[in-house]
Amino acid sequence: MALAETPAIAKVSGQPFTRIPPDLYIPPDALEVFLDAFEGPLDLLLYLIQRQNLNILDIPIAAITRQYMEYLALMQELRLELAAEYLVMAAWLAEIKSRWLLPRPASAAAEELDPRAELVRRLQEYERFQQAAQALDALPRWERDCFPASAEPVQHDRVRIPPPVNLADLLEALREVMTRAELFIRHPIHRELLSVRERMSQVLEQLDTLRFTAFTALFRPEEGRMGIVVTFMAVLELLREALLELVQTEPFAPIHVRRRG
Amino acid sequence: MALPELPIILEALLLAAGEPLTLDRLLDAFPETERPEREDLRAALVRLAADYAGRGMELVEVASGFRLQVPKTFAPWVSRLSEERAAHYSRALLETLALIAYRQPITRGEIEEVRGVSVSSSIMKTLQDRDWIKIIGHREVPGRPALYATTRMFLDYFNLKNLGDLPPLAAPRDLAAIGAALEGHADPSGASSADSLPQTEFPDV
Amino acid sequence: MALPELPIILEALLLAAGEPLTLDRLLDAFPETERPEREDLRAALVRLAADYAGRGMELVEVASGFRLQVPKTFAPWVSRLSEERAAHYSRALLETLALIAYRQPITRGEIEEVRGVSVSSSIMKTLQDRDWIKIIGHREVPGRPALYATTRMFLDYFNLKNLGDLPPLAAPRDLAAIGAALEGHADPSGASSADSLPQTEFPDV
Repeated sequence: MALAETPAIAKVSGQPFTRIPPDLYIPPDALEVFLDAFEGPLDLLLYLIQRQNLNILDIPIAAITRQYMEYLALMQELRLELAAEYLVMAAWLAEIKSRWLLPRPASAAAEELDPRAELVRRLQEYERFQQAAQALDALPRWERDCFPASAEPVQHDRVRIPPPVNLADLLEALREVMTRAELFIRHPIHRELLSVRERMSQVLEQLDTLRFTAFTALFRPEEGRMGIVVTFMAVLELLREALLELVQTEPFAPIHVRRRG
Repeated sequence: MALPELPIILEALLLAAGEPLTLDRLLDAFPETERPEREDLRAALVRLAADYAGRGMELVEVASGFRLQVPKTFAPWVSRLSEERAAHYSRALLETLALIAYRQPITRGEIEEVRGVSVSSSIMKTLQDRDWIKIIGHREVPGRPALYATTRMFLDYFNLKNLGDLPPLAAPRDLAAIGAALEGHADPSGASSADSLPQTEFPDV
Repeated sequence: MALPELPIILEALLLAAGEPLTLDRLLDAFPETERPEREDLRAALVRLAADYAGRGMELVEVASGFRLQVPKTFAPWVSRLSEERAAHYSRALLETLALIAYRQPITRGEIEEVRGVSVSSSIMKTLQDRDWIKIIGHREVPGRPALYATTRMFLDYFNLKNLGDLPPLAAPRDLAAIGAALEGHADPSGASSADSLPQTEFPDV
C-alpha cells in the first residue's frame, strides 16, 4: 500500500499537522499522506476500506461516506486541488446512503438491487487493476531487474548481404529502360538530295500567271516519298511567301494552282 | 580444429547480438550447407539455458526472440555499477498500463471509467515514447477515440513472451454474484469471507 | 538464499557492463562492508577466465580493464549475424544488369546510350563483386572498351540453365505482360519457350 510505506512526517505544507479528524482510521504517521497522491475517489475509497480490513462486499456505507466526506474536507482545508471526480463521488455516496437508510417496502426488496451494488462493482473492478498494476510492477523489468548480457565480438567485420533480386524485377527494369530509350531514338536526318529551295524554284518555273495548273501535276511519283514531301513543302513555302495561289471550286474538287502576278 | 558445439555457437551469437534473436535469425547465422534443423536449434537452446543455472546470466525467451540477460539476483551489484537509476513509474502510469495490457484494445475513456479519474496526457505520452503502447485503430463511435494496445517492446521489457504470460488478473464477479453476496450479508459485522478477496490470487508483491 | 559466489557476481557485472571494467570499478560494485580484497578479486577473475575455456566467451584484460568478448573462433557465425542486408538495388543497377543480360556482349558506352545517362562505376563494381557480370573481351574500336557479359553465377542465381531461358523479349510494350506472366511461374526455368537468344528479338533502337 503506497500510503503505509510513507515515512512518518506529520507535516503538511511545512506546517506540523496536529488535528486529525476523529473518525479517520489513519495512523498519524500516515498523514504526510500526500492526500494528493490518491489516484482518485475510487482509490481513496479503497484505501478507507482496506485500512479497516473491511470486505468490499460489506461496505458500511454510512461510516464510509462519513469518512470520505471528512477526507474531502481535510483536502479542501489543505487547499489540495480537488478533482471534480471527488465531488461526484461524494454526491453518489450520499445518494446511496440515503437510499440504504430508507426503509424499503417488503415487496420491492426482492427485485431492487442493493443500492451499493454499482459502487461495489466499480470498486472491485478498480481494485483488480490496482493489483494488476502492482503485479506488473513486480515483474522482472528490463534495465531495472535484469540487464542485457553481452560480450563484444572480437572481429568487427561487417559483411553485407547483397539484396535479393528476382527475374520479374529485372524484366521490369528492362521494360522501363527500353520504354525510355524509345523516347531517345534518333531520327537520322540525311542530307536531302533535293532541297526545298531548289524545288520552290522548279515549281515556280512550271507555273504561269494566267493559266491554272492541276495541283497533282506538280508531283512526280518517280521521285518517291521524299520527293513528294519536298515538293509539298516547297508549295507550302511558296504559299507562305504569297508567290502562288491555290484554287478549289467546290469541296473535293481538284485543286489548281497558279502563279501570282 | 573441431567445430564448436551447437549450444556454444548459440551462446556466442546471443552474447554478440546484445538483442533478442529469433530462431530464424539464429538459423541465418549458419551457412546454408551447415544450417541445423529447427528442432536441433531449440534443443540446443534448452541445453544452454540449463547450463546457466547458478551463473551470472540466463537465457530467456521474450516476444522478440531469445536473449541472454543478467538475472534479477545480481541487480544489487549491477545497479551499483552504473550511476543511472532505473526509472520509477507512478501508480497512475502502471494502472493505466495494466488496463491497456489486460483490456486491449481500449480507449482512453474506457481507462478513465475504470480508474475513476481522467488519464493525464503526459502518461499516455510517456507510454508511447517508451514504445510500450501504440494506437492500433479507432472505435467507430462518435469522436472515433483511439484504441490503444501494448507493443512487442512492452513484452520484451517486462520479460514476457506473449500477453498470456501476464500475471493472471483476478476474476471479475458478475453483478448477480455481488448482489447475492450482499443479500447474504445483511449484517455488516458478520463473518466476511476475507479469502474471497481477489488480491489473494496474486503473488506477494 | 545464499549469496552468489564471487566469480559469478563478476561474471554478471562484466556481462552487464558491456565495456571493460577496471579492478576499482569492479570493487565499487560491492557495498563497502562486503567489498572483497583485491587479491581475492584477481583470483576470482582468474578462475572465471578458466571457466570459459571452450565456451562462447572469453575473459581478457585490455588496457582499460577486464572484459568479456566473443572469441575470434566464432567470427564466421557472428559476422553472418551482423550482416547488413542492403534494402534494394537501385533501378539504375537493375537496368544495367538487364541490358547486359539481354544485349551481351555490350560495352559500357552502349549501355549508356540506351539508358540515356552515364553508368556509375560503383554499379559496374557491385555487379562484378557479386559475380554476376564479367569482362569477356574488348571491342576493337578506338579506346578498346570492355565487353561485358553475364556469368554462370548470374544464371544460377536466377535459376536459369542458359541465356535462352531468359524470358523472350518481343517488344518493350510486351514486357509488362511477360512480367505478369512470370509472377505466375513458380519455376522460371520450366516454361522457356524461346530457343533463340532473346536479344535477336529486340527492336532496333
